[in-house]
Amino acid sequence: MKCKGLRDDTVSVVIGGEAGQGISRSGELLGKALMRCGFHCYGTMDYPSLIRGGHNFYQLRASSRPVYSQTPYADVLIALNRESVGLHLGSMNAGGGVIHDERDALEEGLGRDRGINLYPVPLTDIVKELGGPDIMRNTVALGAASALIGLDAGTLKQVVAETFEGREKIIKMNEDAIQRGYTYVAGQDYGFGCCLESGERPRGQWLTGNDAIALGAMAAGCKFYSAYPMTPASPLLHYFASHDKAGGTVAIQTESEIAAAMMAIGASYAGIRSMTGTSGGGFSLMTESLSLAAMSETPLVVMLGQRPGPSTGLATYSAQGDLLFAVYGAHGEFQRIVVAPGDVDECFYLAAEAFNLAERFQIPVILLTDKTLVESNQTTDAFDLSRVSIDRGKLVESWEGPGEYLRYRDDEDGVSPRAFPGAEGILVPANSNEHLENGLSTSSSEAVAKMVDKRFRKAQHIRAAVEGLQPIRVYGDKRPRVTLVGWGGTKGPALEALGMLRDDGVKARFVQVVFMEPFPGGLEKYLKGTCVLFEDNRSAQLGTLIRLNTGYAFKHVGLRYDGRPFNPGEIRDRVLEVLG
Amino acid sequence: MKCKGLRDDTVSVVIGGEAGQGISRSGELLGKALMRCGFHCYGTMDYPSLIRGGHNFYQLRASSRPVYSQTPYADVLIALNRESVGLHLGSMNAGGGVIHDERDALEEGLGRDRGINLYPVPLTDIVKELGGPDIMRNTVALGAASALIGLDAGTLKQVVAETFEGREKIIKMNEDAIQRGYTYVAGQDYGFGCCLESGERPRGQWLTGNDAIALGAMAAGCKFYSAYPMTPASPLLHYFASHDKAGGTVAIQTESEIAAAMMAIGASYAGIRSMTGTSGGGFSLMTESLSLAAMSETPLVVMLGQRPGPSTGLATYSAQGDLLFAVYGAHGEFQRIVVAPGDVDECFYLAAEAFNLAERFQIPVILLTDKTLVESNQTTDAFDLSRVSIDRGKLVESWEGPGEYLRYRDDEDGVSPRAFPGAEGILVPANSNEHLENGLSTSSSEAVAKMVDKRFRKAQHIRAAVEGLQPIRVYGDKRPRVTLVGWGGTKGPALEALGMLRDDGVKARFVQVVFMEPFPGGLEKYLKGTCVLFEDNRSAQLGTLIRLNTGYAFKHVGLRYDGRPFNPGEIRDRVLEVLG
Amino acid sequence: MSLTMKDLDTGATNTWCPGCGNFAILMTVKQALIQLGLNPSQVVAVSGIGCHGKTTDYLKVNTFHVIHGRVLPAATAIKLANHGLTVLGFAGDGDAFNIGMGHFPHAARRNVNMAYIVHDNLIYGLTTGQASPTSRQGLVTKTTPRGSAEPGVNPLTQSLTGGATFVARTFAGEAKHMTEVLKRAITHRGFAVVDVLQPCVTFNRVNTYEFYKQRVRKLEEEGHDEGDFEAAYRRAQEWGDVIPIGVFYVEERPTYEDGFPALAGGPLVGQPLSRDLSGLMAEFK
Amino acid sequence: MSLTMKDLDTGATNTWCPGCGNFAILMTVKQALIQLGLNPSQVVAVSGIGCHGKTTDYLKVNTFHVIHGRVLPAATAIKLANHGLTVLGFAGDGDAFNIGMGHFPHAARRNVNMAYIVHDNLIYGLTTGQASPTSRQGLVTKTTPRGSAEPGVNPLTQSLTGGATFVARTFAGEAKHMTEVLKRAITHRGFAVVDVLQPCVTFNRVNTYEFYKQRVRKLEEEGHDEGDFEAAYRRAQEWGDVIPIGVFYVEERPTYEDGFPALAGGPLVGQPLSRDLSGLMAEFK
Ligand SMILES: Cc1ncc(C[n+]2csc(CCOP(=O)(O)OP(=O)(O)O)c2C)c(N)n1
Ligand SMILES: Cc1ncc(C[n+]2csc(CCOP(=O)(O)OP(=O)(O)O)c2C)c(N)n1
Ligand code: SF4
Ligand code: SF4
Ligand SMILES: [Mg+2]
Ligand SMILES: [Mg+2]
Repeated sequence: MKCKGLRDDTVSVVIGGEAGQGISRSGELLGKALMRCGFHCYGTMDYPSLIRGGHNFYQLRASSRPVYSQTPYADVLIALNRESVGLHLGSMNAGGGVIHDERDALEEGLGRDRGINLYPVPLTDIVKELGGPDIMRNTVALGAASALIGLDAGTLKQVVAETFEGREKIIKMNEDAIQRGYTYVAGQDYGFGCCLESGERPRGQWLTGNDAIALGAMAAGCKFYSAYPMTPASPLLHYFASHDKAGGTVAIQTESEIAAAMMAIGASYAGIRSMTGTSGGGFSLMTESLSLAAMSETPLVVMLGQRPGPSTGLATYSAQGDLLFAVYGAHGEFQRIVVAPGDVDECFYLAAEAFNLAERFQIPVILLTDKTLVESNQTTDAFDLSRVSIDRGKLVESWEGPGEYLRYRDDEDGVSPRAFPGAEGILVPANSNEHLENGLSTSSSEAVAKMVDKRFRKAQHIRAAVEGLQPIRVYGDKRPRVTLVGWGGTKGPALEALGMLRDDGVKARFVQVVFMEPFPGGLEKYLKGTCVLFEDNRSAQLGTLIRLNTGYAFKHVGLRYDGRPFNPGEIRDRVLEVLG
Repeated sequence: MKCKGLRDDTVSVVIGGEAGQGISRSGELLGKALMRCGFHCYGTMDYPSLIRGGHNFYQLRASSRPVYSQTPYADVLIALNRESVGLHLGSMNAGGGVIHDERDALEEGLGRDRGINLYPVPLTDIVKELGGPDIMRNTVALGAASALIGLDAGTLKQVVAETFEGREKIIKMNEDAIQRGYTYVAGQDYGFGCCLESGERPRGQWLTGNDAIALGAMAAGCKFYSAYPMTPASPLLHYFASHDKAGGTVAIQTESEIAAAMMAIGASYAGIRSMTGTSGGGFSLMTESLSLAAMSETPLVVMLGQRPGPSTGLATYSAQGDLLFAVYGAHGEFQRIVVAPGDVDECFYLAAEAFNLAERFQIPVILLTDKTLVESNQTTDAFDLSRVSIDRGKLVESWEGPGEYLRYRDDEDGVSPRAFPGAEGILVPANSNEHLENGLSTSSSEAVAKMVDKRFRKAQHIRAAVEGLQPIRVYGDKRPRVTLVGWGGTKGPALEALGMLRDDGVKARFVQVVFMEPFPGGLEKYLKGTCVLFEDNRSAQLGTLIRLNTGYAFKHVGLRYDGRPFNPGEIRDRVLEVLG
Repeated sequence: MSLTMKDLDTGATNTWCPGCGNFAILMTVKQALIQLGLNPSQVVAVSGIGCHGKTTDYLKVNTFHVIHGRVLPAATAIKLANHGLTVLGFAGDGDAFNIGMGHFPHAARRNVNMAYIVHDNLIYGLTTGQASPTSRQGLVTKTTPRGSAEPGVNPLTQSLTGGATFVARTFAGEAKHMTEVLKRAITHRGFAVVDVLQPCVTFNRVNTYEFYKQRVRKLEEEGHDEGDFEAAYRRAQEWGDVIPIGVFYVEERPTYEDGFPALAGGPLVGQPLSRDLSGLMAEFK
Repeated sequence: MSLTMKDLDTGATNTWCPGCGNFAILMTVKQALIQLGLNPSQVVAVSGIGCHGKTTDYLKVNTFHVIHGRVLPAATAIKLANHGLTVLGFAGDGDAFNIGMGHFPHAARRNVNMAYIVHDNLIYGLTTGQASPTSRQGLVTKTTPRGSAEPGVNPLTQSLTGGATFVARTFAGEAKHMTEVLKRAITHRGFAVVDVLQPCVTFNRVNTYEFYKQRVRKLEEEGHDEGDFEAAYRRAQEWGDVIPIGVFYVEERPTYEDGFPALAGGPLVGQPLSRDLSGLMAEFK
């Protein structure tokens, strides 16, 4: 397996065009084909909040070593319209090539000064000849790009065929489209500078953070997903809706986020592992229910996919601006867990674990993600299902006594025996009012304080559980000159930056905070020497939590708050700047 | 003016009975009468969430010096039912007296061992004779109590007459009831140990925190109050609804808290000073709108009256558990002000100021209170209206240019010129999406970052404004041995505790944090020596903010989280315990 | 061994005002459960916040006292999670038609298989007497000092328009009528709305027992056709000297749970958590 | 000098899909404003979130692009704050009848004096094609892979039941009809609902221009009596080979602003902020 890009050891393909041209689909197919050929890939989509027109682009990077993020550079540009050429030419690597529709008749020699070559392909004409729909232009372009970068057309064809499974005519047409594009470029012998040589062992899987969370939930036995559509969480709903038969699950598009949260709580009360997902605006609407889950001690898992706010903000972009809201949102005081995965693996394993935590402690667990993480594709090894175990905590199925069943029994660890309605001989109360051990409402001073204390006694056990889950993860050099700190979707570019810094001769490490609440102990020991905090927000919210929990105040930060994820180079540059 | 209680320089009257017996009304009338006679008073009501029955009690304290809170002790108990005697006898001061219905036929000598005297009064019989409704028993009892503590019956009669203004028959009946109760007791010459001698200068006013906030809003020119009923904020809605004609205001009981917040925002956009009010559960529902106010830069004032959570919790009790939620609640990052008054004066002046702050900075301002503060009555000097000024900030009424009107102009101070729809030649946009200076939606990287920066540039000006409003207030000894720290409704008992500590020979001061966000500078200088933090919550949330902002971690705290306010004695005891 | 009233009593002290219509509702609900021979452990009662919401403190079945206005989504999910259970929702008029209004037509069109019992006192009880969405025009309350200006929400026409498959009204002063209506609602397969005229003796001095006694007329005594939507809608609009009570409309339609393949094999809660994921994982390979 | 279409154009690049029914709605709204001779500075447009919501980016009047589902409370307050303004609300079907449903019957019964224009494409457009509450049974979407199971919400019967005083439906493929209906809605004194059948050419492949062209029938050509509630309700239920469009129902009733004494003297926004507080303060003395 070999991979040589024009700039480094990755090959980067950008597919640009209008919304509605099937750009995201194309990028995902190409990535899957590359994975099948043994490459590590990362793919992400940049799109504004509109359905047709505008400018979208997908960036795909492939390499023989793991890739964790996008970069601003492209070796190959697949330009599905003229505009894309203008927008992306400036960030192409020298030696790069633009595959575009012959019909666009680009100005001769465009980009030549920067060593960029134009590779016109009769995209429209081929589609016309094949009698396919306009959108098939991108399939032709994919074939052309494969030829350019040395990717085997057969794999691509097979991936496409699987996607259209059962629709033979469409499959045939697409295969032809790929072949035509491939042949057209292969015949030209452009002598393109990128080189990809397939490896033996195909990668395990190619999926988004949302996909991984959905699978993690399935693995954990989640059987109920209720949500109201909201970018970037909608794909979770689509996944559950389209896999309800296969997964044996109930998926509901609710009338609002309030209903979504309340349904998840209702299902959980009735004994089902359930989940809801949303973004910041929807999470705002869920906070009252979150508080109910806490008071009634009903387990609840919420996926909060961040995007830039406040308010509607930038609906289709990325941010990390809801951290403190996730930690402190909702009225009253209660225990919760906020966990922020940083790649697709963590999305899977932590989503699965979220259900155990929610049930063991009978509390809400918030899976805090961001658009970059949940909507971007990554290759990774097949998930290891043996690493997923199911622990439902203190469940009782029948009641021997002593006395009547006490749903809110004042147990030493703060966690009371949980039963489900329908169990013979047990009646299960749940109450939003403060209550006695038997669930009946109370306002007695002593009973109230006792119940508050009971719930708070969970804290130490939750903390212990979290500490056992590697809440802080460290990557890179053991004796670093500089420590990078970050979380969530910033992990990918930070890891890429570590490699760049290594090449620059700078020993660096990246400290990822995975659990935000309860805040893990021991971070202090990494906050030595020069430290730089990177977050996709304006006010360095992880910095706030770190200051609060360790007393450490960052002198150096790198913040991005225009809705775009960091580029690894920006992180590297900022680190070098700090190092002086 | 003189006031001698059985225990100290205050006279404490408890009125106990069932919900529906008019207990709160009685307490307030008695307090008003005492105020008219020149006394300082404090009155608070303890009641569970039910309408009839159960046990309610009102505690009224009066003195010739200011009183700031309830205590657990009573000199006089007006027991409107038997149960009240049992419940309150144990906390009566030696020498105290119980006024009760003769018909209750209490066991002879009850309480005599503790020096308590029973004063039976034919409450029911008198009411029957007068032909009044059952609820008039408490009026008879008020007359009886007046005689006992030496209060002039005339003042009480007048207060009652004003309350029933226009309903002559009812007035007459109540006056008779008072007189009969008064005469009955005065005739017995009990030689009761309390002594109240009216002073010359009557106090200014007797009102609750809610009353003061309503007046503050009125003084500030608030003309629109939209809310959904929720304890303890409902009285604000009742006030606005019943004074809409007199105040020239619009009051709306909305269909939900979401509608309440959205209406307040709509009115504000249209140029009206508006307000909404709620408690934690309703505030949860408002967070999405809060974020809209921030993004659209629409001024918004929200009164958040805290009660114990999570969830429905203890609907009619008090807490300070929503502080961090008020500071960090709602998605996305934005500037806000959270201000927590601690007595009725602060309720008035800070409510009025909230409107200036909201309009000057075009941000949400949260007036954070608690049940104890907003539902308890206090006497205070008449509000000084000359201290209330109206500053609407950067308003424009017409547009000269240059160029077209830019609602979100990138001004140096971050605050853009605000206009109202209807102004000739100006079209006013407001947008929940990220936007350009002219208000049109954008997702351009540069435009987004620029607009985020614009809004964040307000921060320093907000901070400066807050620093000018005495965000930290210090009471008590200048060279203290111990510093008490607290906020909101805890101020009253803390101030009382200062007095007790002085009597104990302990020099102490109380540091009140009034503004929570932005957190005021300079608190460090008070956090020297022994400091004890008092909060009505379980997790010392002000402590969290202090740690975050100053690095100071409290070694000593006093927390109460059973829904009841602190008693001054508890604070004193905790301080003495800490001092060892 | 058959159930008694006492078996359904939690022992909690009842804090409703003496004379409140809620007592009769609670009693008839218990009677209905007994007469239907239901096992309390197979019944779930979900209640909102308000005086009505205390029902779950007094009724000894499985209970979830949720938050204000959210009975329906919680109850919907409980039913889907375990459709073997009998699900009862108890809501107030404010709970159901103000803050909870957003859920109502959706539960109706989904035909969620449950009984939704609205304690309709035309007022906010627990928050001490503000106007409710069903308050009639002119009702003086703490928030409508000059009388409520808007026409009230009509729970029945809302139910009909929303698509409820069982629409009824009864009166807390008519225990037998109420029991019969509740029994039918509970056994109806689909979304059954029962609007109960419930006098609030403390805050609503207009819509009293007397008020209703003089006005209620039983549909079943007037030859009403329960299958006739138009007639149901017409009669549901009546509110004056005559206030019809009874079952206005009944329809059979697939229920919400019928649409989920995962439920075909029995209640979701009974199915094992672990499953073979290979098929799902293969999609990403 | 009279207004032109261009004057009402903000200059923002329009990002609706080519062929989207929203273009026609935008155009006819502009035409209606022009034909009514309204001054843009006296008009406020409030929009929700969705494709429809972009209307406020394209219509040069005062605008408030609020959050999803919250057009009505914002618009209600704007009207009360300054009842001299003409207030238009633009909502999507999801915006209006899912997340925003809780506000709808209340705006209707209050008879808020505004026009509420629902861009009813029977689908979620902006979020790329999920079912909407008005999606017809059987519509296959991203969230209903086997077709939508529930009957859709009917905006017209909901409006009638809620108490709207002007209830109409029009079709984005009939520009003239739409303009006339919109003009009447805008000038109607009270809550005017206009349900616009708006083809979403990208995600709803069933309810297309063709679909509607074959089915719409104009009520005004069929002798419909706008004052007849029952007839309106009956015709509003029709959805099959015939889909009636036009004005279903009109009623005169006091509007919401009529009930507030503070507005009697003119718009609230024009009244001075300071006032004599002595009367209010005296109550506490
Ligand atoms: C989110 C929220 N808002 C407000 C409240 C306060 N609240 C409690 S009950 C109630 C209304 C009671 O009226 P209704 O639903 O008719 O019930 P009733 O008391 O009349 O039975 C309100 C507003 C609350 N608990 N939660
Ligand atoms: C609270 C909240 N939840 C979800 C969303 C995401 N969202 C944006 S538009 C939309 C629905 C669009 O459907 P519709 O209202 O019918 O408008 P259309 O796009 O079809 O015009 C949703 C769910 C949001 N913006 N806010
Ligand atoms: S306030 Fe009304 S509804 Fe509530 S318990 Fe009393 S009588 Fe019943
Ligand atoms: S997605 Fe549908 S509604 Fe949205 S712009 Fe495109 S065609 Fe119009
Ligand atoms: Mg009610
Ligand atoms: Mg739509």
